[in-house]
Parts: sequence; C-alpha cells; structure tokens
Amino acid sequence: MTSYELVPLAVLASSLLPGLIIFALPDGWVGVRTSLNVFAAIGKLGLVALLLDGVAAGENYGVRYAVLPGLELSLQADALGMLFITLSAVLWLFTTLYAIGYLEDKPRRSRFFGFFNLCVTATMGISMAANLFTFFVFYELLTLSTFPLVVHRGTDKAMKGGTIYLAYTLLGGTALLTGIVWLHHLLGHTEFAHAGIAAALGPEYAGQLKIIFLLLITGLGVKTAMVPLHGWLPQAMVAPAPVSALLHAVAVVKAGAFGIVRIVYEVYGVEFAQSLELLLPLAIFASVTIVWGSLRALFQDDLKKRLAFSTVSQVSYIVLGVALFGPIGTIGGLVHLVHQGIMKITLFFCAGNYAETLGIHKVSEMDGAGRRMPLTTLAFSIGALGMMGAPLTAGAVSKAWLIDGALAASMDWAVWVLWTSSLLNAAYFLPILWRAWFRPVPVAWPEEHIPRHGWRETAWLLLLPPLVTAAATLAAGTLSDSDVTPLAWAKLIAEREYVGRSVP
Amino acid sequence: MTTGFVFAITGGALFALGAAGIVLIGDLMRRILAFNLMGSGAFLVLVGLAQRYDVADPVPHAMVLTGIVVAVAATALALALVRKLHALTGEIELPDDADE
Amino acid sequence: MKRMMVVAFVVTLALAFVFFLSAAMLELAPAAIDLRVPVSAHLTESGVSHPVTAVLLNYRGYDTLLEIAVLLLALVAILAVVGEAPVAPSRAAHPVLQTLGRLVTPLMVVVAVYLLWAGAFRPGGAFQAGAVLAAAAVLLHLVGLLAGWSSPRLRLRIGLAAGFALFLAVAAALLKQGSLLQYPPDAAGTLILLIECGLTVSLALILAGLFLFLAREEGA
Amino acid sequence: MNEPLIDPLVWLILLPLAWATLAFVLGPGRGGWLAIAGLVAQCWLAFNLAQQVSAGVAVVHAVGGWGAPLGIDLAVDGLSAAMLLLTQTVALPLAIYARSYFKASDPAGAGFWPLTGFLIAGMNALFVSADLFNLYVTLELVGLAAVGLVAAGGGAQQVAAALRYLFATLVGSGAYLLGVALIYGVYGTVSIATLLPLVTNEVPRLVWIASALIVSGLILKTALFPFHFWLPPAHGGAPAPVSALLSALVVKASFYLILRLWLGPLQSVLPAFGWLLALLGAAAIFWGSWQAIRAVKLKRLIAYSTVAQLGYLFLIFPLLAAPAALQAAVMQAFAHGLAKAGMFAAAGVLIKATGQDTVAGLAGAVERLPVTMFAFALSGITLMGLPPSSGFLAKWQIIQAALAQGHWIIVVVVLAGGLLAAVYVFRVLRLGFLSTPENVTFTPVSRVLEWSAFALAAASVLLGLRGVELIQLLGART
Repeated sequence: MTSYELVPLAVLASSLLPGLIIFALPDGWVGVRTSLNVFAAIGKLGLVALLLDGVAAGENYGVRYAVLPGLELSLQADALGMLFITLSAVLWLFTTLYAIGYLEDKPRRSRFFGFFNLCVTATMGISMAANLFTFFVFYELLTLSTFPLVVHRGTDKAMKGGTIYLAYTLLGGTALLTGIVWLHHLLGHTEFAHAGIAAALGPEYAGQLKIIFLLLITGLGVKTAMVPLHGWLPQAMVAPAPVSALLHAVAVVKAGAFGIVRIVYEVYGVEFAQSLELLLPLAIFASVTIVWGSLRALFQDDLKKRLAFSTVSQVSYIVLGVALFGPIGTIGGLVHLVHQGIMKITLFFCAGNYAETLGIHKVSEMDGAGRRMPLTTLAFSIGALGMMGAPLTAGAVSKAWLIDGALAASMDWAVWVLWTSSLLNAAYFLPILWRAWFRPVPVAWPEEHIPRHGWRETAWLLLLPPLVTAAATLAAGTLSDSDVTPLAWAKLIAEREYVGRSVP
Repeated sequence: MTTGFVFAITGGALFALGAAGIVLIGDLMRRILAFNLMGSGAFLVLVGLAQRYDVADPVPHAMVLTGIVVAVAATALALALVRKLHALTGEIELPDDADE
Repeated sequence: MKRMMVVAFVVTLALAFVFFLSAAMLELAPAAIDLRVPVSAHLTESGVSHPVTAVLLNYRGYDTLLEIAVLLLALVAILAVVGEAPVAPSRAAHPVLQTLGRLVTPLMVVVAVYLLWAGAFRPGGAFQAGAVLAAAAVLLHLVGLLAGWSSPRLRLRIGLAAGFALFLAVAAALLKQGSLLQYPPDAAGTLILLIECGLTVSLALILAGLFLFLAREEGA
Repeated sequence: MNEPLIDPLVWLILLPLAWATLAFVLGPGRGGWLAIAGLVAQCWLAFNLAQQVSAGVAVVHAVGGWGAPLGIDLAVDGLSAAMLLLTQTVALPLAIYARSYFKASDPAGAGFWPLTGFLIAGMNALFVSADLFNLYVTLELVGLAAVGLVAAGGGAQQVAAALRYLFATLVGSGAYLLGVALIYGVYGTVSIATLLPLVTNEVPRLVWIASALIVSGLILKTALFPFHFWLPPAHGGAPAPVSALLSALVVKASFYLILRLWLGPLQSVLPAFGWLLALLGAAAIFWGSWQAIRAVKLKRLIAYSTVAQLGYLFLIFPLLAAPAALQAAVMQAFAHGLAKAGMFAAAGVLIKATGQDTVAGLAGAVERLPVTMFAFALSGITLMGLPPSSGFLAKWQIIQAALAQGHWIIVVVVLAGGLLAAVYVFRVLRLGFLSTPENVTFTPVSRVLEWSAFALAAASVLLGLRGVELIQLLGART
C-alpha cells in the first residue's frame, strides 16, 4: 500500500480509532481521554495539511475497495473535498476543546466523545467520497452517530427531538438511496467526475434523470434543512451545545449542502443540469428556504432556536450559489460553505457559554450579558454581524460573490432574496446585541454556574474557541484577496468545474 | 384400475382427511391422530403409486419403513408435549397466543 | 356460523384436492426409472438377500442412520420436556394378567430374536425386533411388574445411545476404505448383522422409554 | 489438488452427530465444551470445504459407494457451501454464549447440547443432500430437534408454543413427503441429479400437484406469511440461545430447500409460483414489521422482525433470472442469520439483567450495558439494511436485480421494509438511551454473554465488506 493510499485512510483512522478506544475508557479517566482527543484532532489537522499540500500540487491521493463486483468504496482527495475536510478538521479541534470544557464533571462523557469521533469520521468520509455509494455510506454513518449525541441528555424531551431527527434523516436517506441505486442501474457506476457523468446517457433518459435529481436533492435537502424538510433542526436543539455547534456549523447541514454541490457539479455537471432545467427550481427552492428561515428566526425567543432557524436560512445560501449558473455564483456558494461554518460555530459556542455560565437560554434573558461576559459577547457580535454580511467580516465576502453571481446569471430576483434575508438577519440579530450591550444588568442571572475570575468571565476552554473562530471570521473578511483563504481555494475549484471558462 | 392405484387414491384421500383434521380439530389428541392419518396417506401413495402395475418395488417399502419410524418419533414427542401441557394447565387444547 | 363456513371451506378444499390428485394419478405413464433392476442386480454384494433390507441397510443405509438419530433425538427431547417429575408407583394388576405377562414375555423375546435373524432374507429386522421387545416392556409395566422410568442413569443412557453410536462408528470407520457406509461386499453381511444387533437393543430401550419415561405422576 | 485426508463434507454430518450422542451419554446439561470443540472443528471443515468449492473442485460423495439413483448422493456447490459456512459460524458463538447462559441446574438447558448437536447435524445433512427422500428425513431431524429445544424445561406457554410449532412442522414435512411420493411415482427416482434431465417443460399434471405440495410444505416450515403464526410464540418464548439458533438458522434450512429445487430439478415448474411467493414475501415484510412495532415483549418484537426479514428472501423468486437475485438471497440469509443471532443473544442479556422481557423495561440500558446495546444496534443496522452492513448489500443486490428486470414494485417494498425496520429497531434503542429510572436495578451479567452477542452483531456488519468472496463462492461452477 502506497502513501497515496494510506493518507486518506489515516485521515479516517485518526478519529475512528480514538473514538473506539474512548468508548472503552471509564468516565473517570479524564486525562487519557482528553489527551487522546486533542492529539487525534491535532494529528488529523497535520494529515489534512499534508493532503492539502498534495492536492494543490496536483497529486492523486485515493484508495478503493470493492464490496461487491461493480460496487466500490472509494476515497479520493480532490479540491472540492479538501475545502470541506479542512473546514471540518479545523473546527473539530476547536469543538473538541470546547466540548472538553463544556462536559467537565458531567456523566457519560466517554460515550459522548466516542460518538463525537465517529461523527467526525463520517464527515471526513463524506468529504473524500469519490462516488455516490461511498458518499451514502458515510452519510448514513453520520445519521447514526449523531443520534446518540442528540439524545445525549437522556430526557424525554431529548428523546422526542432525537426521534424527529431520525424520522427525517432516515426518510431522506431512503430517498437518497433510491436515487443512487437508480443512477447506478442506469450508468453502472456513480463515480464523481468534473463536468459530471449523467450527460453520458442519451437524451431519452432526461425524464428519468430529472426524477433522480429530485430524489437526490430531497435526500440531501433533509440534512441541509431546506424548507419544507427542515423540521428536525429546531427540534434537535435539545442536544448539548458542542453538538449543536458541530451539527449546525459543520457536520450535518454541511454534509447535505456539500452533497448537493457534488450532485450538481460532479454527477450531473453544471452545464448538463442547466440544460435539463434543474438549476432554476433548485434556486427557487433555496430562496424560499432563505427567506422562510429568516422569518421564523425573527419570532424565536429561545436563543438556540433562533440560531437554528438562522442556520436553515444561511445554509441555503450555499445551495443558491450552486444553483446560480456560472462560476461566480459557484465561488460564492463554496466560500459560504466555509464562512457560514466559522460564523455559525462562533454563535453556538457563545450561546453555550451564556447557558453554561449564567443559565441564559432565551433572548429575553440577554439583558446586560455583554457587561458580565464582554469577550463572549464580542465574539457573538462578530459572528452576528458576519451573518448579516457586515463589511470586514467573512459574511460580506460570500454575500458579495453571491450577488455578483446572481447578476452574472441574470437572475436579478435572487439579489432581492439576498437583500431581504440580510435585512431579516439584522432584524433578529441586532435586538440581541442591543440587549446584551446596552440594557442594564439584571439583579440576578437565571442560574449562575461559573463565577468570574478576574478577566476570565467563564472557563477558559469555553472562552478560547469562540474567540479564535471570531478572529477567523474577521481574518477571512479582511484578507480575502490573499492566496491561502477559502476564497482562493473556491476559485481553484470553480476553475476545475467550469472547464474552459474564464474565472475571475 | 389396479390395486396400486386404489392404494394411491385411498392414500390421497387419507392425507386430505388428516390435513383437514389438523386444521379443524382443537382437541390435541385427535389432532395427533389426524397427523398420523396424514402420514399414513403419504406412505400409501408412496407405495401404491410405485406399484401401480402391481409389481412391488422394494425402494418405497424401505422409505416407508423409515418414514414410519420418523412418524413414531414425532408422535411420541407430540404426546409428551400434550401430557406436559395437560399437567400444567389441565387442558388438552391450545390456549390463545398472547403477547403480554 | 363462521365456524361452519370454515369447515365447509376446508372440506371443499380437501375434496377438490382428492379429486384432482386422483385424476392426475390415473393419467400417469410408466416411470422412466425402474429401481428394481439395480436393486436385484446388486443384491449379492449387499450382504443380505431380502431386497427391502438391502435398501434399508445398505443402498439407503444413510437414511436409516438418520432415522435412528431422529428416534434418539425424540427421546432426548421428551426427557428434556418431562424433566424431573417423580415416577408413578406401579399399580399391580389382576393376578391373571400378571401371570399372563410373565408367560408372554419370554415368548416375545424369542420372537424378537427370530425377527432380527429373519430380517436378512424376509420381512423383519432390527426395528421390528426392537418394537416387540419394547412391547414386552410396556406389557410388563401395564401388569404392574415393571415400574415407570425416572431420569436415566449413566448405564441406561449408554444403552439408549449404544445402537446409534455403533452404527455411526461403523459408518465412519468404513470411510477409511471408501465412502460413508460403503460395506466391503465380503464383510457386508457381518457388519449389517452387527449393526442390527446393536440397534435391536437400543431401539427396544428407546421405544420402551418413549412409553415408560412418560409414565410419571401427572401434575407434579 | 490432493485428495484431502479428511472429507469435510461427511464429517460435517458425523461430527455433530457424534458430539450430540456423547453429550446425551454424559447427562443433562453436560457436554458444552465438547460441543464447542466440535463446532470449532466444524468451522474449520466448512471453511475448508468452501475453499475447495471456490477453487472449482467438484465435491460429491456417493454414500455406500452405490451412486444415485440406487444409493444416496451428497453434493456440495457454492450455495450449499455458503449455507454450511453460515451454520457453523453462527452456531459456534452461540454455543459459547449458551454455555454461560444455562446454569448447571437450569431445566431449560438439560437437553440443550444433544438437541443442538442433532439440530446442526440435521441442517448440515440437509444442505449437502442430493436426494429428495433423504431430505425429508433431514427436515424431520431439524424440525423435531427445534421443537424439543423450544419445549425443554418450559412452562405452559413454551409447551403450547412448541406444540403449535410441532404441528406446523409436521404438516409441512407431511406435505413435502406426499410431494416426494408423487415425484417418485412419476419418475421412479428421488435423486436430484437423476431427476434433472427427466423433468422437462412438458410435465404430467401430477408433478404440478407435487410441486405445489412441496412448496406449500416448505413455506409453512419457513414461516412465510400467512403461515408465520407459529413462529412468534416459539421464537419469542424459547430461551435466548434457542431463539437465536431457530431464528438465525432453522428457518433458513427450508428456504434453502425451496431454492435448491427451484434452481434444480423443478426449474421448469416452480417459476410459475414466483410472483405468488414474492407477494407473500412483501406481505410478510409489512405484517411482520407492523407487529414488531406494536409488540410489548422484547423477544416478541425480535421474533416478528424475523417474520419480516424472511419476507425479503422470497422477494427474489421472480428475479432469479439475474444472478444478483441468488446472491441477494444468500447475502440476506447471512445478514439476517448473524444479525438475528446477535440480536436474540443481546436480548437474552437484557432480559437477564433487567429481569423482565419487555421493551418498556429497557430504560437506561445503554448506560448500564453498553456492549450489549451496541450489539443490538449493530444487529439493527444490518436489519435496517444500512451500509456498510451485509444487510445493505443484500438489499442493494435485490434492488439491482429488480431494476434490471424492470420490477419497480419490489424496489419500493425493499426500501419501505428498511424504514419499517428502523421504526422497531429504534423503538428499542431510544428507550435504551433514556436515563436510568431510580427504582430500577440491573443484575450483573457475564461478559462472555455480552461479547459473544457483540461478536455476532459485529460480524453481520463487517461481512458487508467481504461480499466479493461470498459471491465468488456462489458463482463457483463445479
């Protein structure tokens, strides 16, 4: 086995093996478990860096294994996959640190971190999957490994949320599987390729391909939380904060969005999808989700639920970008995949901090929180402003590209969708910021768990991750023209997907 | 019609009679008898049909001997079970099956 | 009413079955294969001179091996079902019956030995012999001379299993110089007689056991 | 290839017969180690045999040296080698499990070892037999051993379940026997190889009646809907190791026989029943799943799941023109065999630990018995047909075969069945994830029990990565 085959496997193993070992550890072995978690996360980051370097240089990292004649598990590191894998690996490190701080002294930690690691393994597999079958294997693994995390608290409420989550994702998985088997039956394989594979079938298959597209998008749309398939997301908010952070910013919703990107670009091919008239319905579908999510967010008093509906809305930016025919929209969508991840995880970390430190769960309890927890609130503000698309944040970059993309594709109405959403974003985020910074401190917090120690408004492991991701939000916004940003990488991908077209 | 056919057709009738008995009869002792009737019917068909031109064929004879032993074993087991059921419940009919 | 419908349905089904079965039987042509030819052609190599015994213990001896396994298995299953219930005390029957039992039993043993010996060249054999012996045991029990059996001790267990074990051992030993149960023609007669003797004893015990192990106190 | 010193085919039958007899002589409850040692050897033999078959060696054994049609032939092809492999590999972990499960004085374990030995010998003999009448004897061996296992040491419910089962299995083999008698009447032989060229497209009407009798007898023994009535009480009421053996293996034996006749001597007759069987299979999937979703008792739930899972096996019959259909059937037999054995074994642990056989009593089980619940979940993944389990490969193959022949309805049934399975599997899992109620205590359970359940369940998932070998074995032409 060559190193080109070993590295992708090592990327999987670097979270799978620690996960399996952690399952076996007694809850009390904090030191062993923590070091295993942290070293695995750092090790994975190293491996991903190695891959990133190789893929940029055009090297071919991949491994295949036949489970049946004609049906292969196949992993391949390509530019698009690396975008998602890097995002996941980086955010995983911070989420792990955050989770270690968050779960201190709570029961069932070994189980939590075990499934947490499985969940990341699944995300890695999804990123590197080189065909739809492999993608599906890890997609379902993700469903299964996130269920125990959603129901981690073991309460009846958690169980209800978990059941709804399962019902949606398993139904979605079945739709996805139907599409995949059908496609496999028609083509004899489902390997991803630049410019797609479906075009190889003759025009007489157009009808079938449209139905398959619908099935695939429905299956992926569940995890992407596209309206009307989003019902699980607010319910899954019963999970502990690190899980919500991971679910919303990285693993689950992004797996869906990433899958849609793969389907449009590498299964159908964007040109072919356009010729089948599939992109416009997809764009409309995404636009409805964007506006509906923002509208619903407006009326949520529960902080995490408000963030959840915000996620519903924001993830569909990615889908909208993909559906805007043309490289500029593609770049906008892809870069938002990363930017939304960084910003949303910041917000969830902060929401977790409010709940853990002061017992704040609702927007109406946020009064004066900025004075008691200035650093957390600073990070929260940066994330929220980013979501609105304020200048100098990562959100501004992705929104600008999306608007340009919409104009370039002559879909002016999409610009209005984006502006409406920005306004609604402001309408549901600004009141929070106003309450936190400008309203007086209440007599007593709902439930103060962690007292203040000098400048440390809460445990340092809870504080560090949101500050880092908030800084990253600013960095991605201000340094967007340099060579090492997500934007540069998104341009590289767009070049490869739109072969022969000029990319700005 | 040769005697072989008479045996075979009688066997078919016995089989049907036994099968209908097993389906319709609740009393377990009579059900066991019905089962034996059914088995005997099959044996008669085996031997009768093979010698439909009235020349004996030793192979089905041997098969029937084997079959009889198997039927004896099955009948004994069935009787043991019915006795046990009677000892435990005082009934010789099957109780309703319930998932409680 | 519903019950009547069910009965009517099942009976109609059974009658239709018999009708079609009979009709189909009567239109039958002669069979393509006639096994009587090879059966008699190989009779000299089979070690016995009665064709049914030859089929039973040589040509299709494997069936018989498994059949004995079924019988032993049924006994094991029955022992597992009845468990450790106490043995019912034997009730002494009328003295006339007892005397009759004492007289008939030796006669039955003689008949059994005859049947065993006769099996090689006319209807008879181990199963018939064993059945007669078992019947003798049942008779003795019914007249109160033989108590019901409790859970078998080691010696009885060996006796119950010995016939099958012997059969199995011979079958396996014959693998050395051919296939399973392939008797060498010159030793076939002897080996078959050996197996039949073993089987007679065990079959008698098993068949008797099927009755006597069940002769327990009910409800205990 | 050299003639092997030990003919695995014959010893796969003799060995279990020998240890069963010996275990009986040793006395009630004895013989566990003997059985385990025997099964280890049998596993080795089965692997050895599968290798020979894969390599294309024709494995035929003429018992008594006569050869068919006078004597009885034993023959092994890829299908039977696969079934032998499945039987030995499921039975070995279950034997290890059962040795810890039955305490020395447990009346339910009194006849367990000899009965299990006869059961396995019967199944092995069934898988290799090439003679219709000999197959009848093996069917009875399997059926009576299974009934004995269900009834052993049980209360009124088990005895009643055993009686129900006994009558079903006797009527089933009775119908089969009459069918064989008719076939003998028509052709004068019961040897499969001899019959093969004789049964042409123009068969007498009697052969149709015989085929109908044989198939209905065998589907009664396989508990195909609507003949499943005997299965839930028998499999749900027996001790856990017995339920596992019966659900995982015994019902597959009669299914194998249908398949064997379908692909062999009755290939010109049986395909007429294809869609009828598939229809019943689909009904089994829906009815079994629905009953599993409603079941109160844990083992009842698993038993109804067996009813549903057996349905998949029958969906393949209209599709057998494509090789993927046979592969799907064997893969499903393996997937369900391993997963169901693992699931019943896990249920046995849960029942021992909680002291009750109800789904509702499982709250907190994930916390207290993580290994067992993990085993249950892994088995569940296979039953739902999620990747990368062997259950997924089975469903994938069925769907591919169905699509290739344009039968969409089968695809829909398979996918819907997977979702229904998810409902009943997660019904158990979600309760397990609840926090432990305060008034509930868990009795400690032997680790051997937990880990042997886990091994079976894990194997059912991991087999999904070894599908290629199994298909090679099936495709081997000998």
